[in-house]
Amino acid sequence: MSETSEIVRDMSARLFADLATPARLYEAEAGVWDQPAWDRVQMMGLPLALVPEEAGGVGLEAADAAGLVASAATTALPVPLAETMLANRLLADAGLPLAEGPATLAPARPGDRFTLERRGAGWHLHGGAERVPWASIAGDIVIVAEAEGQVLAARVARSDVTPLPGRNLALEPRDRLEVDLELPGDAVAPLPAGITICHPLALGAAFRTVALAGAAARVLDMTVAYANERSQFGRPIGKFQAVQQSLALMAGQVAATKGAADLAAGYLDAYSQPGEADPLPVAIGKARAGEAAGMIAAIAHQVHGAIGFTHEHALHFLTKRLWSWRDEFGNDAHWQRLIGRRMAAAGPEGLWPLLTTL
Amino acid sequence: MSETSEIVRDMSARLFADLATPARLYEAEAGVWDQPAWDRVQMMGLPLALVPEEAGGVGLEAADAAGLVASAATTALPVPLAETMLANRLLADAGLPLAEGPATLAPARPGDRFTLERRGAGWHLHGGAERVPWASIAGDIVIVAEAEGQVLAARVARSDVTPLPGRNLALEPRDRLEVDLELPGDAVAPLPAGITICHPLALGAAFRTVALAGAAARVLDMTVAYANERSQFGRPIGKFQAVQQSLALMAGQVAATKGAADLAAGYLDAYSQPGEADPLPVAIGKARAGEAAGMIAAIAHQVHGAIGFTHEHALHFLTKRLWSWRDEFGNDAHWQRLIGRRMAAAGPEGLWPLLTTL
Amino acid sequence: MSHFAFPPPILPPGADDLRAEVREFLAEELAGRPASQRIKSWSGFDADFSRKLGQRGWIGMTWPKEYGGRERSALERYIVLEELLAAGAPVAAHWIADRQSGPLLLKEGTEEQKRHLLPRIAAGECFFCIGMSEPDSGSDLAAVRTRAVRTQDGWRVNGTKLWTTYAHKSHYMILYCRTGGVDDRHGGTSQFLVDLTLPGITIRPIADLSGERHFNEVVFEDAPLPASALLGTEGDGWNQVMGELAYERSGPERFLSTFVLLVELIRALGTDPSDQALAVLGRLSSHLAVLRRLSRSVAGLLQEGANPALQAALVKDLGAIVEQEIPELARQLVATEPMLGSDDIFQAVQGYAILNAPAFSLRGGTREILRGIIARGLGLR
Amino acid sequence: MSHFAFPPPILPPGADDLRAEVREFLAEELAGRPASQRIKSWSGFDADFSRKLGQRGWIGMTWPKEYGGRERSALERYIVLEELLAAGAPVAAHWIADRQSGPLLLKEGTEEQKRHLLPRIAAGECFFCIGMSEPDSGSDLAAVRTRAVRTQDGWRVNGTKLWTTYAHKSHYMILYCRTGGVDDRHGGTSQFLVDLTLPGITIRPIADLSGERHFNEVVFEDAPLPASALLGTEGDGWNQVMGELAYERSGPERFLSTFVLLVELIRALGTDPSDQALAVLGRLSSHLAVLRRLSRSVAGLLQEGANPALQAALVKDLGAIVEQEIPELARQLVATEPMLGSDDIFQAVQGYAILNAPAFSLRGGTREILRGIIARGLGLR
Repeated sequence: MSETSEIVRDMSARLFADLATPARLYEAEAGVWDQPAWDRVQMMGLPLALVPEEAGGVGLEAADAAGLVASAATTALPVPLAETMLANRLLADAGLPLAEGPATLAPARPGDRFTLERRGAGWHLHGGAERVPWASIAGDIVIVAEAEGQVLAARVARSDVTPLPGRNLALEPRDRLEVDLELPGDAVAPLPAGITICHPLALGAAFRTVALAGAAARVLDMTVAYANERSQFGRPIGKFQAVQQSLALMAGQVAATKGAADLAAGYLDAYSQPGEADPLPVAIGKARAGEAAGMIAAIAHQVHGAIGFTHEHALHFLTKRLWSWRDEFGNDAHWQRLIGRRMAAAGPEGLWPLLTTL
Repeated sequence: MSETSEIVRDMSARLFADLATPARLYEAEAGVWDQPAWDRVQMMGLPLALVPEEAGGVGLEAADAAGLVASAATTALPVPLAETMLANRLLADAGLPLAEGPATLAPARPGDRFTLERRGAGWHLHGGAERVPWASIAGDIVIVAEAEGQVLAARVARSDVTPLPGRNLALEPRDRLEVDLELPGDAVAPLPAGITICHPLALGAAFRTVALAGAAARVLDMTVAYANERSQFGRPIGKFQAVQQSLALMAGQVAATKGAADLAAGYLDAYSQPGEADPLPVAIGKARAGEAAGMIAAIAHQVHGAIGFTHEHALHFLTKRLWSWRDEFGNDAHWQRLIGRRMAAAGPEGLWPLLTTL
Repeated sequence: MSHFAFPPPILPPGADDLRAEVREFLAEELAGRPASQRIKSWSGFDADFSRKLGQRGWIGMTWPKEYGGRERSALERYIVLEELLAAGAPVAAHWIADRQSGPLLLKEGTEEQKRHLLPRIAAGECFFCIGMSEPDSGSDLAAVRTRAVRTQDGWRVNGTKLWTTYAHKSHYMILYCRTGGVDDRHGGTSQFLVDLTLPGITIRPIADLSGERHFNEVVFEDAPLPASALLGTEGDGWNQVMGELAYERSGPERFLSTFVLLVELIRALGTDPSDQALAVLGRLSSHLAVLRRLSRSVAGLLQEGANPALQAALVKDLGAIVEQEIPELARQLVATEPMLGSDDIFQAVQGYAILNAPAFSLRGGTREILRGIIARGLGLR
Repeated sequence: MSHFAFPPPILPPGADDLRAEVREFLAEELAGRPASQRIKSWSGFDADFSRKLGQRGWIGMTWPKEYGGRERSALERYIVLEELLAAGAPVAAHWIADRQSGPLLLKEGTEEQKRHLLPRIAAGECFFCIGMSEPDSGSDLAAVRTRAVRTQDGWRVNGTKLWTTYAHKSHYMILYCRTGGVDDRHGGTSQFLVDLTLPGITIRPIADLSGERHFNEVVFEDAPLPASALLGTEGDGWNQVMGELAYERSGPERFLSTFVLLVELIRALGTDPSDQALAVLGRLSSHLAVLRRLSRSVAGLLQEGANPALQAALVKDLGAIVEQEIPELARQLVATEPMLGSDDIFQAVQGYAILNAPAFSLRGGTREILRGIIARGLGLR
């Protein structure tokens, strides 16, 4: 990590912590969009983290950008930082103008598809996607679709579509998008060779994995702190062997999310290399972190007891994100099956060689 | 339970405990057939427990017969008591002569099938079965097959077949049976209406469930006793909260095997009633007890530590049976899928009504 | 051999008729109630529904007729309970009174208390809550600090109770508090029957993580109780509370909390589920069927006057595991992003289940406490 | 924030060549070795194989050349280890010496001890065992009772060591025993380098539950050790032992013990597995890939001289879970009745895995002890 990225990391961490106060998190849950928070995040240039410098971005390495996403996740900051980073990266990859405000990408769910067809000098974009994150807030939505044997990015202004609002369990916007639009020729451009139609799903899954790891680490911290603080039967509950064993188990799962996040974030670098972008590391990361998320949330609530179950205590801001994010951009079962197909195809003799490429 | 059955139960329990000494269990593992033990069991009439009095048997209720099987299982007594009880019951149901010594039944594995065809005054029996328990020891083997729209029992003398020896993890005989035999007309007879071709599998699964419950209860006893006895860090390990929590979890699984055994044993009564013999209670019992068995064995070994891992300590006689029996007469996955099909067929509105018939 | 027995439950005569009658009643009463409401299970509160149940004689069923009961067996009551839960009926209003407070009154109450309250409970018109936990006393009940002090004509109570479910909709609270010295951890406590309309009592609802308000903080500030509010024997609170626990721990509510989700899962899977789905359905059904067997067995033991405390704890522990597993397994089979209030029923039901599942191994004694009780029951020294 | 870091492992230069070289070697050496043998993983003992490995320079790889090492990096050594384990190579003969005894000698040994032993270990010709546990001291190492008493020209040892893996096939034991008072639980212990051919030492193999004889009881009856047998500092045994643990806990042997079964499972499932099988394969692969990442990260930390004790414990705990899960999940997918020595390879491999899996969470510190260490590492007070 360069010195610059260290400065960016530390400043961002402080910024996220300042912005994500309980009061603002409650407001966000009530449906209020935190424009001031977004403005601060944007002022630091974070939405451009993944855009190369020559394209007008910050050009952070994937690992460093992932670090920012993880850091924001530890605070449950209710803005589409990961989505906008990815949308801008897609726009840069396609040579399209970057987004000026919050942005997002679609499709975000396995199986959702859009179709693009040339119409005169422009394009016709058609299709639908469920659970597009922050679509109702984003200024721009980057939609990836196939046409003419290529994978293309289309830049759609949210003002041209009407997302149907939905929420995840953490009450973050997850909206339905129905699109039937004529787009000018310069709103659509091909993505680099080697990128497949699964790319937006893999990108989103990579950053959800990273975010799960961030939230998981924070939940562990909160739970350890609570166990040291809260007394029952005359001593801190962290002195009880049963609680210690549970927290150790939880720490193992948190460690696994760290390893998972590392693997997944690698995709963001790897797909820039020539050759087909292999989503296997993302699949592994998202599957493993998604599996861990539920166990981590369960142990955190078990140790916190009734207090963690209240809306007043901050734990739920994080556990609700663990429960939500594990299902977004493909749940663990989806990615497990994909990994399983790869392993089965590799066969008994190919399993180990495949694992050691990771 | 009648007074007579109580006497039978108590006498049998004492007998099993007397017979199943470590020395004889080691011999049995080495492949020695414990004829003296079998003679004592037979002398008490136990192999005829499930045969109605009018057919020359003891006519115990299913629950009481199951109690004997569970009781023998707690001692790991290496004789085919359950198999002989069931074989004799099948023979009695078909009106065929009872077995004079140890006996068994086949097929014992889902998917294994025999064919019966009439040949003149007699029958031609053909087919194969894997993992038939004690086939190499049994004097008689009762083979169930379909012919002419009926489910029939065929009484085959072991001297007429050559089982290929195999062993389960507890080193009990589990043998391959290839049959291609002419049988006299009076060696084959139909079983009562309502019995399906899955009957031997269900019977075996019912008694394996019962045996799992017996072995599980004994493993819990041994483990609790060991935890109270063994000291580490200056106190009995049973005083450590982590050990207590594990044993509580284990006790829950043991309780589940008890409920499972009760349900499964009910099949032995139920199929005597008019109407189709429904294996659902057996499926539920075997699935649940089979699932519990692995967890029980794992916790027992975890608490016993290295000592439980030695051949000298008696724990393995029981845990190896837990690991073996859970896979016999259909493993939990087999029965779970069967239950699943029934539940799916019942549908959302039929699930609860179906569960409450149990 | 064998530290605990689960004798087979005996089916009461007329069981099938009773079950059919309850099903018919529920089919009518719950006709318009969507699964997203029914998933609330015994957290669903509906005073009207409770009153109708009372009219049918299905509250306080086992109590003596002279107190409004029907003198039916524990296993008949069991049938009614499990039918209510499986259907996702809103039973919260009367649940505590029927399960705990009524039996406690029957056992410990004065004749006046019994005559005054039991018939109203059985009619589904009088609701109770339990004032047990406090800010610094969750699992550690002996650490209660709320205190009742004798006055000339009764008691004066000060302190704070927390996590009091539906206090804001209940008529009475069974208050557990200190009446003796703090040194006597167990001996110095008593139970009181508290009319929640009395002055000096403030009830503040607390939102839970899904935004619902079942919990309350109940603050007592010099709240005056009449002498007749003492329930049972002064100083015997700890023992009385422990006696309630077997009732609280072994019922079908300990494993059916997410049953409505399982039903919706079967609906979502359709008529030809994958092998994986079949195995999961089969596995969960085997757990529920066995739990039901064990739980009915405990009901039978209670009926016979036995003390199946160990068995009840085992049922609750196993039950919480399966209740919590259902949403986790459901998400392996049906890809959904859960959302409260969604039009997609599965999404909505799954959302509710995920958010509420953590409570299943906290309420009524945490998993760790419960396993400690089981360990002692096993004879671990 | 975050109590433990797992920095991404840095791939050593030439890693791919080394890996290819090892694979080629293994393909040849293990050609005739069936999966039923390969499932023994690092319990498989073959002195010839170890000598061949030594000849290739793959034992003691990271040690200084002057002691027979190759001065290669920890991550290069990691590549060799994981390739050996994944292939099910019989590595038990040299495993302990390479992993623990050699590094201990390097750190604590005298120049004479190092010159005498390290080159022979690296050549794959000198095998070690660990004399740690005793009949009354399993997890509680401080309770050892075996005692070495100073004599005129060295030490005299009395006591019994238990569960000493492959003592009967080893040349040396690293003995952990008491040299000081019993009151000083930790301070009064030391380590010795014991030539197992000395008089007064009786080695008795103990069969395990699968009938194999890896374990031993080693009885010391006035066994005379030379003064030069002391390893490290007298009275410093406890600290020396604790220092070994990170080496012992984080290696690929902590999650690959049943890898051969996973390979056979894929073979048994064929080319078109069910959705359920795909999900299980995917899940297990995700666990192994992540564990491998974490474990290599710890190797990198060790290389840098960090003390990743917490991370190592986490890897071992997670690793044991997945090693134990593989046979349990395999049986859900492929119906088999396991049998040792069966001609059906899957049946045989599964049988071995089932019988040996319980040891994975006992050896090298029980799961409970390990989780206690993790809890302390997390800062639980």
